[in-house]
Amino acid sequence: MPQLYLEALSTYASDIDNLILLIAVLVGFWFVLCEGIFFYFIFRFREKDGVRTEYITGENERHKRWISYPHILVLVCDLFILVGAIQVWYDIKQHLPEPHETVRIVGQQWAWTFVHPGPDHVLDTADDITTVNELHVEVGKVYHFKLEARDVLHSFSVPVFRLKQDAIPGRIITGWFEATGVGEYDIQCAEICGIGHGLMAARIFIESPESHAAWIAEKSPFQLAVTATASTIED
Amino acid sequence: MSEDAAHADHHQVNYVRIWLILLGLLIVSVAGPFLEIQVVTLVTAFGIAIIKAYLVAKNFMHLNLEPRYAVYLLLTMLVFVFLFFAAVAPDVMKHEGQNWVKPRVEVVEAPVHH
Amino acid sequence: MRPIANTRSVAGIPTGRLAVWWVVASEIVIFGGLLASYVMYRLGNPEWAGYAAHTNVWMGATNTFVLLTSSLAAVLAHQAAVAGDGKKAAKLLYFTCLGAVAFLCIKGFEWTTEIQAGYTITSNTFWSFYYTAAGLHALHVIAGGIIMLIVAETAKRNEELHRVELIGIYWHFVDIVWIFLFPLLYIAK
Amino acid sequence: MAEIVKPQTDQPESAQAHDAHAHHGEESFWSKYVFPTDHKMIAMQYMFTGMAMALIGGFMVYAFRMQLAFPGIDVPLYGVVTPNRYNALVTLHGTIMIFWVAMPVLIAAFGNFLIPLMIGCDDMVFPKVNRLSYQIFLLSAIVLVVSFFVEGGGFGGAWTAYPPLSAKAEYSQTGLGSSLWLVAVTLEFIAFLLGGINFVTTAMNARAPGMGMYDIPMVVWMIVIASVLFMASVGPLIAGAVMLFMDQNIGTAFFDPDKGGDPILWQHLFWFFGHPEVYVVLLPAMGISADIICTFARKQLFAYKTFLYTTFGTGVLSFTVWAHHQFVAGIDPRMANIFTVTTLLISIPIAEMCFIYIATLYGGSIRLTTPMLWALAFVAEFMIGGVTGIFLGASGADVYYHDTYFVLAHFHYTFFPIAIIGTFAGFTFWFPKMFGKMMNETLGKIHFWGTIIPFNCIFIPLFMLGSAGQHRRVYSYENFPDLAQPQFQDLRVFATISLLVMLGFQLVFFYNCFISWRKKEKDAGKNPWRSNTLEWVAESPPPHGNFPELPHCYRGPYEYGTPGREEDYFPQNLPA
Repeated sequence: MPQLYLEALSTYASDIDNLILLIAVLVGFWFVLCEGIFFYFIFRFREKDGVRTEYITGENERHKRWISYPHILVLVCDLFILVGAIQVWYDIKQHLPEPHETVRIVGQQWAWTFVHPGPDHVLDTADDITTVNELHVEVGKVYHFKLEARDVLHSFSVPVFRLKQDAIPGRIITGWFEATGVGEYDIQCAEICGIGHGLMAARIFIESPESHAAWIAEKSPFQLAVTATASTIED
Repeated sequence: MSEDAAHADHHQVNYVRIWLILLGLLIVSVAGPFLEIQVVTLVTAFGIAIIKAYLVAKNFMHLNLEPRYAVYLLLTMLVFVFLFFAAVAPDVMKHEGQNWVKPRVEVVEAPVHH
Repeated sequence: MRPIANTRSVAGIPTGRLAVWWVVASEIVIFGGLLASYVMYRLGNPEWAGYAAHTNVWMGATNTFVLLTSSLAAVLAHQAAVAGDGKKAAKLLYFTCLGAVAFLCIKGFEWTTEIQAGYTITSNTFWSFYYTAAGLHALHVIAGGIIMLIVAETAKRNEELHRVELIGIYWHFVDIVWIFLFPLLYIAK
Repeated sequence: MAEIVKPQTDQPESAQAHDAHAHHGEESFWSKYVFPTDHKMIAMQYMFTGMAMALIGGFMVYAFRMQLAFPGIDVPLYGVVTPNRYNALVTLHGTIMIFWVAMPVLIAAFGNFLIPLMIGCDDMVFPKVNRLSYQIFLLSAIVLVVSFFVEGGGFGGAWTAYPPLSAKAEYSQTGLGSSLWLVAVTLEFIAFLLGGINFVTTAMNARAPGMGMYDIPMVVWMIVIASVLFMASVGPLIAGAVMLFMDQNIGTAFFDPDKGGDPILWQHLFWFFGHPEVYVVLLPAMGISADIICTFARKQLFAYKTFLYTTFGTGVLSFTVWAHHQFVAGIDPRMANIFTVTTLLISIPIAEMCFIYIATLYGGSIRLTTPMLWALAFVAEFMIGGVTGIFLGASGADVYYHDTYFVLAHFHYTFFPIAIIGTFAGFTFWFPKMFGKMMNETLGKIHFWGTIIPFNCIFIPLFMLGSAGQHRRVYSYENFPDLAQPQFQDLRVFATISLLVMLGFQLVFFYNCFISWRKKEKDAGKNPWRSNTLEWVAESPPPHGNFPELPHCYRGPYEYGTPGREEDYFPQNLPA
């Protein structure tokens, strides 16, 4: 269970953790049951002198029931998992909520480039803030990201968000996240991208509105920073 | 043993006639595009290709004399190919889909000689 | 010396022919995968129709004719083999090989003209597919031709006549592949 | 346990002593051992080539697990594992273990050895094609090993070889390495196409008189179905390999996005084969354990026909699930839903197979010989692999687990039982038939426990690391502060130590093979396990030509404890 090892800091992180828990419970039940019966049989039916084996072909219905009923139950469990899985998938990958801001993320051998919209909160304007291996986001805001790759496949993975999306050269893939807690965490490249794959580490800085505004102010090339700060605080 | 069945039938089939039919179809498929109608071209091109393939498979490969399962075997393989196409086309054939786009890239144009 | 296993025919198809059907089956997916990829790109990039316009339909048509004719020879050879006339079967197989050679010559000429005109395998992905698909098919033609010569040699001595049908089936398959390559690469514009 | 290994020679066949077929004359050393057409000798060639490759693959594991546990150390016998060496090691480890160990041993070796014996004929239908397929396979193995030492080092783009990384030398820095890797894999496919056609044709056409569809031993069925799956799925990848090879060496742009190609196409071509491939290697192992469990539980296989149809179902379904390897790889998210459905569906037939194994044990009289232990361990461990697969097949959860060590641990919990446990099960079970001598039970059991326990100790920590978000194919986690924390490093060290223990215990196996093989007297007899299938009718080891006279088949393969017989087994070749 991921939450045992690291925090869940995005709005959908807990959904994924719950889905994983659901699956764990359902398959865990079947797993324990099967292994239990399996080992019990091995013990119960061990070789004993003079005891002859029962002649069971399992071809008649009375016997087949013992495997056909369970596997209908397995099907039922699958349906639960299926509904949960598709729900979570839909929320993360298919349905994108309205964004406050959009960032561009570019993977290349072997570094991440992040383009922040800057003070005016609009991407591709003069005041964009470009950083390497540092993504600064504000807690509690919906971000869209436009994911690109320069050379080979990369994969933008933020474990605390439970988010992963491959970056494909020649494609622009859009996704979203909304952080729910502040802190500094790993960003990984989760798709092998050559010799430097193991060096392609970035950090995500999830900041409170104030410190985020401060960061923008410090980074932004213009003096608009002040007004920008104001606007960020009120929305 | 289907060999004997084969012996019996081979003499009935007139291979030369089938060959002539195939040539006729070939001419049609070449002539098709000259009508300059997209639909007609496609029909004459691929419809006729399918007919030709059918004739060759049936009469030259003698699939008609084989046990059914030989035909089903080959058809299954075709089904897998179509399955592959159906599942891959949404990614490879399309230029945009849900939450992703393939910006058109300038393809190196082959030099044109007239 | 042939194992006894080879002489059994539980499945109702003589072993050799059954194996050839499996060969054809696995070839279907090989060409199927390549052509499926081609069709995807082709439908995704309408401008490819323009590139296809530079292919030479007449050469393609001639090659189709050549292959159809060689297929006829192959099946007539099978007929002769069934009738037990190894000599005639061998002659017809040689004629089929002649078809193979003709096919390759025409293709060679066609490719040289196209390459001289500047349409090389790296010009763009259409031409890449054009040369790859046709080249893969040409390899099958070459292989088929060689095997056919070997079969003809034995058939001449009235030995292993059943092989005449086996190589025939393979040859018809190569023919069918071309029957689809022809519209895919030449006609559809 | 002693009485189990005691040879049972009370076979009606042993009455009529026969020597090898007259028409299989004596042969020279070269034609017997180097260029054989005898299916048993070719099986041995595959078996030992496969084991040699397994040693190479195992050594690679040793090298990069040491690096992961103790980053930057000078690994004894190998040296420092640099990033590009690390990539090459993991890539070739994966490739070797799947294509040059699991395939040749499970399908080619056991297929070659068992199919003709079990269906009661004297050889494969095409002995020369059979020999050719091994020679191509050997060539491919050599090319692969060479590719590791060429200029620039071995290919480091993972066994999936996703372009553009695999397509362009300036990205991978291993131009020659990747091309040779691709050539080796393609050659190997061609070898197995030839082999597969041979297996399928033999099993379809050359069965003993009287052997109907439902009298075929499950392992033969499984190898045949696996070969069919292979033939039907590998085509697109062969086409893809040709395209990728030209991208690498001629400069075409099939997968190059800069010139209008699409890297995703390769992923589909690869996984359309790659997923059925899992079942290609799984099924033979399932068949092997089914046969062994029936023999040592003295039971009929529960619901033979259901088991068979379930396998067909699995085979067909396995063609419809491949994109679950690509959920977050940039495919259209709508497609992911379809593939989630099919993927979860496939859990049904697999679950049913496990139920059948369990039901087979019911009411049996189970003897825990070494082969039986391996076979049971296969089922027990494979269940872990099966259930953890659900997490990855469910698209929502896969968003997190994709490309983490959870995936790695999951498929090692499937492939290890398949390739290693299944192989040991089959090898220890048929060793008497292969060499006419029994293996040492005690050493066998030591080796068993010495392999199974460390195996779990290796991969359960990796499940934890995967849940902690540790992603794959990284030579050192020092650059990722969250993953470099000591508690995680301890898990890595623990896994590596367990691995060393497991590798150490393999020596017991080779020692056991050696002394058993060196034994003076052939103590196995024809049918040491008192089993039913036809291979136990032949001499041990069977002569060229297998049977004194080819047997006739009268009944199903699992007639154990048949009422009204004082013997608790009823060989297939005995007239009623």
